[in-house]
Amino acid sequence: MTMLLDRADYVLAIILFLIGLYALVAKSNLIKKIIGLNIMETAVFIFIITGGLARDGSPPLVTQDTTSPYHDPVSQTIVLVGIVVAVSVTALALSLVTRIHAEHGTIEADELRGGR
Amino acid sequence: MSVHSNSLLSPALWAVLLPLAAACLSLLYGRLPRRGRFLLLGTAPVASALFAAILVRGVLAGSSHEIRLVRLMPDVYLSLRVDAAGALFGLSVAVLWSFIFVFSVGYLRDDRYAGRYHTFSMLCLAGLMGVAYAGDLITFLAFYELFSIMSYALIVHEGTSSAIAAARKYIVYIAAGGSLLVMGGALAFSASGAADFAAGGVLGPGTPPTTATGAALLLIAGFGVKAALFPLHGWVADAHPAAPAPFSAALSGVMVAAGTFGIVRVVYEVVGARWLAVLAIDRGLAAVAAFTAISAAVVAIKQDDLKRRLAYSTVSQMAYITLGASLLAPGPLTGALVHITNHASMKGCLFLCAGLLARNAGITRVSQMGGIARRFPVTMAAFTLSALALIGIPPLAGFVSKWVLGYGMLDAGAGGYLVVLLGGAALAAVYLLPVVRIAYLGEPSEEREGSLAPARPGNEAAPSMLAPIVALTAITALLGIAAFADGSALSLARLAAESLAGSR
Amino acid sequence: MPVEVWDIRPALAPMVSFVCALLVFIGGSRAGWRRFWSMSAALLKFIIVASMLPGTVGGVAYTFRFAEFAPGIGIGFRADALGMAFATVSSLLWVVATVYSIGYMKGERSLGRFFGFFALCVSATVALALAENLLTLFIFYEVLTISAYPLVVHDETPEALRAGRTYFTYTLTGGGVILLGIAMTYVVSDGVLAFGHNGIVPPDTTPAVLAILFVMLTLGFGVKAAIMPLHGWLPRAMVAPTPVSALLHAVAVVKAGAFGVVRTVHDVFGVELLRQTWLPDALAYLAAFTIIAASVMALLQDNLKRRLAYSTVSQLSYVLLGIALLNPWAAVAAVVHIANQAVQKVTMFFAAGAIQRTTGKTNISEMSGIGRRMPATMGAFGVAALGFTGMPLLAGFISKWHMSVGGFDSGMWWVALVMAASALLNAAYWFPMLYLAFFKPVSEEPTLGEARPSLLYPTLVCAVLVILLGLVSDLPGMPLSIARTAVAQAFGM
Amino acid sequence: MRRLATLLLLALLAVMLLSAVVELPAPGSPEMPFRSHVSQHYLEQGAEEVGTTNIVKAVLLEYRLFDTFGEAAVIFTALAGVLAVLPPRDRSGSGGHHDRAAPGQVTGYVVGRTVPAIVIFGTYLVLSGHAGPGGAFQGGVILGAAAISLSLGVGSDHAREFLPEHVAAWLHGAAMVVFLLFAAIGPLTGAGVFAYPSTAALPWAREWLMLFIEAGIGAASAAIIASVFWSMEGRA
Amino acid sequence: MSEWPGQLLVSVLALPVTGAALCLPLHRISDRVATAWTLLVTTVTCAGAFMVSVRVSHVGPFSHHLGGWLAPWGIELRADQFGALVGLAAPVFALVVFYGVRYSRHAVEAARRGPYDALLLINLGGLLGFSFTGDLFNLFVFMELFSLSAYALVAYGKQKVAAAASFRYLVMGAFSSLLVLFSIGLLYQLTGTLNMADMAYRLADGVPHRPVVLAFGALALGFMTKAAVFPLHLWLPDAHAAAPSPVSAILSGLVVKMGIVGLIRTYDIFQGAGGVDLPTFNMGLSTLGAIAIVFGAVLALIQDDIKLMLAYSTVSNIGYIAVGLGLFNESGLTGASIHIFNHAVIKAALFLALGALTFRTGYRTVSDLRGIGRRMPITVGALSVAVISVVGVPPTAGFVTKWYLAVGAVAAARPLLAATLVFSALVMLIYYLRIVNAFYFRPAVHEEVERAVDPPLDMLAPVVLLSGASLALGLIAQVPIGIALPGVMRLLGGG
Repeated sequence: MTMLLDRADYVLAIILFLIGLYALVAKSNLIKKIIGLNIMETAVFIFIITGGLARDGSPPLVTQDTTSPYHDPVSQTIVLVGIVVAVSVTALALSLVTRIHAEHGTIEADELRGGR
Repeated sequence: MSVHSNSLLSPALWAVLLPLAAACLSLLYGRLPRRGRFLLLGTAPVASALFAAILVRGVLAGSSHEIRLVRLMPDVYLSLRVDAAGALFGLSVAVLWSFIFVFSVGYLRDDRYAGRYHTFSMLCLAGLMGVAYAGDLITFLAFYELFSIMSYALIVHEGTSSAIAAARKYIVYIAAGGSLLVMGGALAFSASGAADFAAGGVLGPGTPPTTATGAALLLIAGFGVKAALFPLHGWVADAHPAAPAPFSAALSGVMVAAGTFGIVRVVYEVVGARWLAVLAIDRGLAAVAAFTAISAAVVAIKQDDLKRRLAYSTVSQMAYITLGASLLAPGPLTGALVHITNHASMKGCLFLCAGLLARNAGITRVSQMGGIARRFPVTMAAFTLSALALIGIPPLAGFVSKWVLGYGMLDAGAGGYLVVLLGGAALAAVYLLPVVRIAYLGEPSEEREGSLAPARPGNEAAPSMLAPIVALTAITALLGIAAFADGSALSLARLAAESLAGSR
Repeated sequence: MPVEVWDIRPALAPMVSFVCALLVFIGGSRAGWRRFWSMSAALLKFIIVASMLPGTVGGVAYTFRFAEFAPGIGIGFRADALGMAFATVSSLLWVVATVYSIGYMKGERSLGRFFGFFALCVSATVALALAENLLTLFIFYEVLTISAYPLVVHDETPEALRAGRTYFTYTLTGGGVILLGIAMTYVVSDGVLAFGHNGIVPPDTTPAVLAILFVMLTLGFGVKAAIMPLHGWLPRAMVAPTPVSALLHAVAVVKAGAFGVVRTVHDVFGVELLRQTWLPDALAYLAAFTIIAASVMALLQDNLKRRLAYSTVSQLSYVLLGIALLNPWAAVAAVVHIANQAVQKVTMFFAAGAIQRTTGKTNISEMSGIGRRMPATMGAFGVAALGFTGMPLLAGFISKWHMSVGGFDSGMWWVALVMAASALLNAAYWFPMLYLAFFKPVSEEPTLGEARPSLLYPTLVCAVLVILLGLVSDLPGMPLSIARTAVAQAFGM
Repeated sequence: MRRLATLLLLALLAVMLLSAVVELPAPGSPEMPFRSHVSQHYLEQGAEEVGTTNIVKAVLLEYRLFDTFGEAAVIFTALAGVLAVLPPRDRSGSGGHHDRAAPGQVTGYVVGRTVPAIVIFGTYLVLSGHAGPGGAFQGGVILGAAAISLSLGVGSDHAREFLPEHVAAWLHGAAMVVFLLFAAIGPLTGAGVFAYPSTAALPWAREWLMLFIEAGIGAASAAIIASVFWSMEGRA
Repeated sequence: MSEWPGQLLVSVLALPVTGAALCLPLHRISDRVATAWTLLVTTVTCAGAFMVSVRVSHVGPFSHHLGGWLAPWGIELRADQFGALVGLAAPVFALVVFYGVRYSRHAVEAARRGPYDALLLINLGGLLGFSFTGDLFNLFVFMELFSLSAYALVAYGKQKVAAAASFRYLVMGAFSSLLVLFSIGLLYQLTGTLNMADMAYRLADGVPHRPVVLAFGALALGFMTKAAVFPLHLWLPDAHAAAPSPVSAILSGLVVKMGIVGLIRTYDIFQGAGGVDLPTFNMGLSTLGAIAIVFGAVLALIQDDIKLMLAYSTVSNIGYIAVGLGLFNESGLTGASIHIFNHAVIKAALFLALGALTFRTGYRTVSDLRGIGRRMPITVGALSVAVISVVGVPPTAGFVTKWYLAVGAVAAARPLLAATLVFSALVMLIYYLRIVNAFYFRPAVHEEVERAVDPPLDMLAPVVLLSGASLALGLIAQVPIGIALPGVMRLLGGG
């Protein structure tokens, strides 16, 4: 159990990931699916960021006075780009949902599948 | 002694090619001028006869030559070779065919398909001449198959239902026989590596006995179908009555003889006398031949249809030839060979008479022949003469061959078969003489058609039909009387027997 | 072993008719154009193939390779004796068939497509014959299958389409099996697929693998060689127009299958390797069964073309039987029979086509008295029929004779029996037809005349060929001598 | 039934993930393998190689510039996608029958006061990125958010006056155009495509170029965010 | 800086994406200029990519360090053999775009034509970037690029179901991108670097096994979803069927193949990694591939809509490639890699030909398009040739793949697999027979079909060129094989 405790951050990320996945798969409303997707994305970002943080370290602004270890800049870059990607995907998804709603009048995946 | 002349001038080649040419000519039968076409077609058999005669003289003078026409396979050639036996057989075929042709002109005067008849008969002639002068087994088979299959068309010529049935039966037998021959030839070829007629037989001493037996049995059975040996003679009885008269004369005269001739070739020049003796096949063959001779004669007696009776008589006569050949001695072989020629002319004449009677008087059965001698004096005279010759009354041809055969048997130590010979002759008398008796002494039976008005002398039949009958009878007499002259058929036969059976 | 000479001609021959196919496809609508190109391509190809004949007989194998995927496999052509035997016959008959089909198809629809695929088929057949390795053979084998389909369904009737589907199902499944077989060969012989080494499969392969490989290849090719259980498609494909049935189902397509089996036995396995196994005997028994059973089936058919189809099935198994005996004589019989059967069968098909075109009759029962109406056509048919029954001095006799001698030579006496039985059966189903044609008394007078010249002359030419192949079969250029050279190479004599 | 199946699946996934994560060294612990490799180099030499104290900025704009280029492209693709899915209807037609509630007094007042502050802060973030925290995207998004709140507050018709149609069209591509020029400049100054000219040749070039890129990306993202909102607005 | 090949590589990747940005404004100015610009950029990029492939085939793989920073620090672009294969297929993309100009004018209304061209260019950039990068995170970014553009392009389909299909595609795509991102994060933490070669080197020694296996699993699963390997293919049929024909050609031909290239990159990375049991994964992959082949073939059989059938045939062909990868022997891998290229050509020919038919008659089902053969002879002829190649009948490109895979399966002693390979194609061919019959041998039903005539040259030329190529590639197969073989050897050797 102690192993899990000091890796609480990872555990949290995994739980969030699973919640998002559940929403994506089980919910039939398209918007809820997108929300689920976003939760999963945040979970992965948390996983990467916390992996890169140094224990009581400081942000990677190199100024002579700080002695403690820095947080890892590369992880943060990855997440930065990841966030932009997430935003783009969500933007496109929402526009698709808008169009589906305009055309089919419903955004429930089950009805959509039926009304091929 | 054999001269490998490849010259295309050799008479043997022409003897075969000429009828072929005539066959093609007669294809255009319809368009030929009426008068001229018989002369044109007639030249073929007559010319073949002339060529055959030249060859016979050549053989008698001691020269024999071989021609290789075309190479079928690596060591298999289409070759023609004239030896004594071949010359003899060739001559008898050609002569008989000429007379039959003359007869057929009259016989088929108003037949619609005469053209077709002549085509196929010329093809048969070509086949037979080929068989006579074949230089090796393959050529022999080629021509043998040719005339066997072509004669189908002649048997079915009349188009009557019985003709169709007979022809179908005939073709089944022939096809079966043909296959057996091919198998036997292949077996011999595979064992010996060559398929030509070698003096002492092609199968060397080293061949495994089973192969030798197989080849011998297959070949003999193959030819036996045509030679109408006992189990295989079924087709003869139906074919003769159905076929048009001139053809049945040819059929009995020479075509069945071709089968026996085949057996002679195979026995002496393919399997070889030595092997036959070793495997005891010769004795088996002799037994079968003897049995056939007797049984056929017995059956002949009961036949009411004249042609059917003559057919069975052919079967029994042919059996004598096979018997003679199977004794593996020059003596009986000579008798057998000379009997081929004699029988050809005798039986040919008989069938022509039967044909004439059937055509002019509608008489087919012996019972109808009561008192026709008055109406057909010449025909019946010829018929009687030939019948007597067949029975073996000296000095006619039949007696000569039977005498030589019998003497040969004694000489070869197979006296037992003499009984068969004499018994056969007696039976022949039993089934022929009554016909003559009825013809002369019997009163005309009422149920004969009115057409038989009281005989008007002189208009018995067209001269073209009578002439061949008379000629054949003359030949029979000549063969009998001049048998022992030096150029006669007998001397040729003795020469052939010496060359075939002498070398053992 | 023949000397390998680098030469364009083996590749040029198929290329010629491939180009012709393209040209005909493009300009197909104009009859003149179509006729000119088909004829010239057929003639040119025959000349090229014939020009290679002296070389082949002289022991030279012209080779040409291109499009090598990897070392050892790619599209390669090698005109060895066996290939030349098949190629010569196909290209010769193609010239005659082109004339015939021009006459036969006059007035039909979509002829551009017909002649295009017709030329494509021939280019595939010749390429297949001259293939240098198993892969090239398979490639053109499938091209042949595909390009034959439009010809089978040319009439576009539902029945033709059904026949086409059956044709495809059979031949393509066979193709699939062959592909697997070739892949196995490729793996087993690690990369060698070329012919000419008397066997690619290494002698030390385990018997089980050898058996699977042999079964796959022979049955794969067997489908097209119409060996008994797999022959179903051939009779149904008779729905195609007669020139197609004549050429494809008597010469090109079915012979490709038989040729494939010959290549498998001689060049993929090699005779020595097979001698120790039971496999060739099994093939021999199957082939023998097919010969007899197919002939019996032919007896029962009333439709002339279906009877011809079953007779083809039986004749094809001659080739397989000859090869399976692993004996030089029988092998010569097999190879020479490829030519003999082709010529005889094409004559019969042409005659059947002529009869159908002139009198519209297709069933034998309706054909009484046809002989007098069309004497020349029926004469040719008769010659071919006699050839099949093994009448000496005709093509059929040569193969039967060699086969029987081979049979006795290799100790399998029953082979001669099969030959005899097949001859009898052939007689049984051809002679009644001849009787019907010539001798059956027919009431009405013969009204219609002989077939059109463009149909009659090819038939007569083929009939003469049948006689020639029988008579002078031993001249240097003729199939028998090529067959003997091929067998000499295969048996390493 | 479907829910049960998904729950089962998730439980299985959870076990797998947890069992793998357990073996990872604890987060933040110094002996994490990546500490001693690339990021250590960035932290040590990053400042003087790139000339900025913000190492994340250094990585984003110098070491892994191509990723940033990709990133800008991604957001542009998003815009293109949205325009593809919801083509902008001509404003005139749809202006009339908006059923949206007219902007309330309170929101209008609050928005009026706060938007300028947001815009200033956004611009600051875009321009100061290379020194302190912040960066082009963050600034751009904030500007975009300002535009959105404006259109919520005073109605999108007024908000659009700030970003008219034809200007927006060019602005969307700003980032890409900037990168296009940047790639072109490289070969001219002998530095090769997509690379900064060497500091020796042109000492000031690196800062200016970075600033130039920052501005481009900031403007582009702002425009894109705004346009995305506007195209989806009023379409439900 | 590095010599010209590196510059070429960077510009080939940068040009299309930057060029796309200009499409939007240009289209507002004038349609003709924008189309010209798009064609120019596409042609230049594809020519550049083709030259890169040619260089790789002559000289072997080469790389370019962006910004002058050496491998682990900066991003390294690496053009290896598998990338070169995609580069070789770039001209197919150009042909599709060239074909698409007239098609889009007909199918896409003016307002959306700007984004259409932009998305196409970005997609091209994404594809090439994905194939030619040596950096894992950069790979992810380019993956996002071509995925996003693909989702949007699918939405262009005119059918009602297009938007829903695009959404479903987006969700599956996003999920797989997440998996990839998650494994990138994990791998970064395990190895400290993002450069693939460096990562492979570092993974080899002393890294905790279980997380490595998880990273491998996530990465592989992500790429398999992108490649629509059997169980994860649900999104493909609807997406490819709903999209307009040129887009379907690009999706089926190239975009789906990126998943495969990704899988090959995964092999590169986890080659030496301890704890990762490649053989069992391969066994699983080849089995999935076999199921995909049969599944794709069977489902294609029962469709009447030809586009849906072609989509299922893509699933089946991806199955072929998966089998090739799964066999992991020389023949299998060669077969798989050349099929990446062959299938791109063949499938593009099929979709474009079908597009031409729909362009002329508006129909896309077999029963509606009866009798079209006689009226559009060249297009239907090209379609038939392509059909024959996709099934793998000898002289065509498809056969070469089938030959290599069959040999590979036999060499790996898996006869059942070999049999599936061969006979499923037969099942397909028998089915395609139905189409050929319908086109050629059945009378036309609709009068649009009656009136139809071959499309104008600029649509017809690409179709004929592509189907000709599918035939020619059967003969000159050593071009793709020559490129792929060293890569395969490296992959096997490295293993």
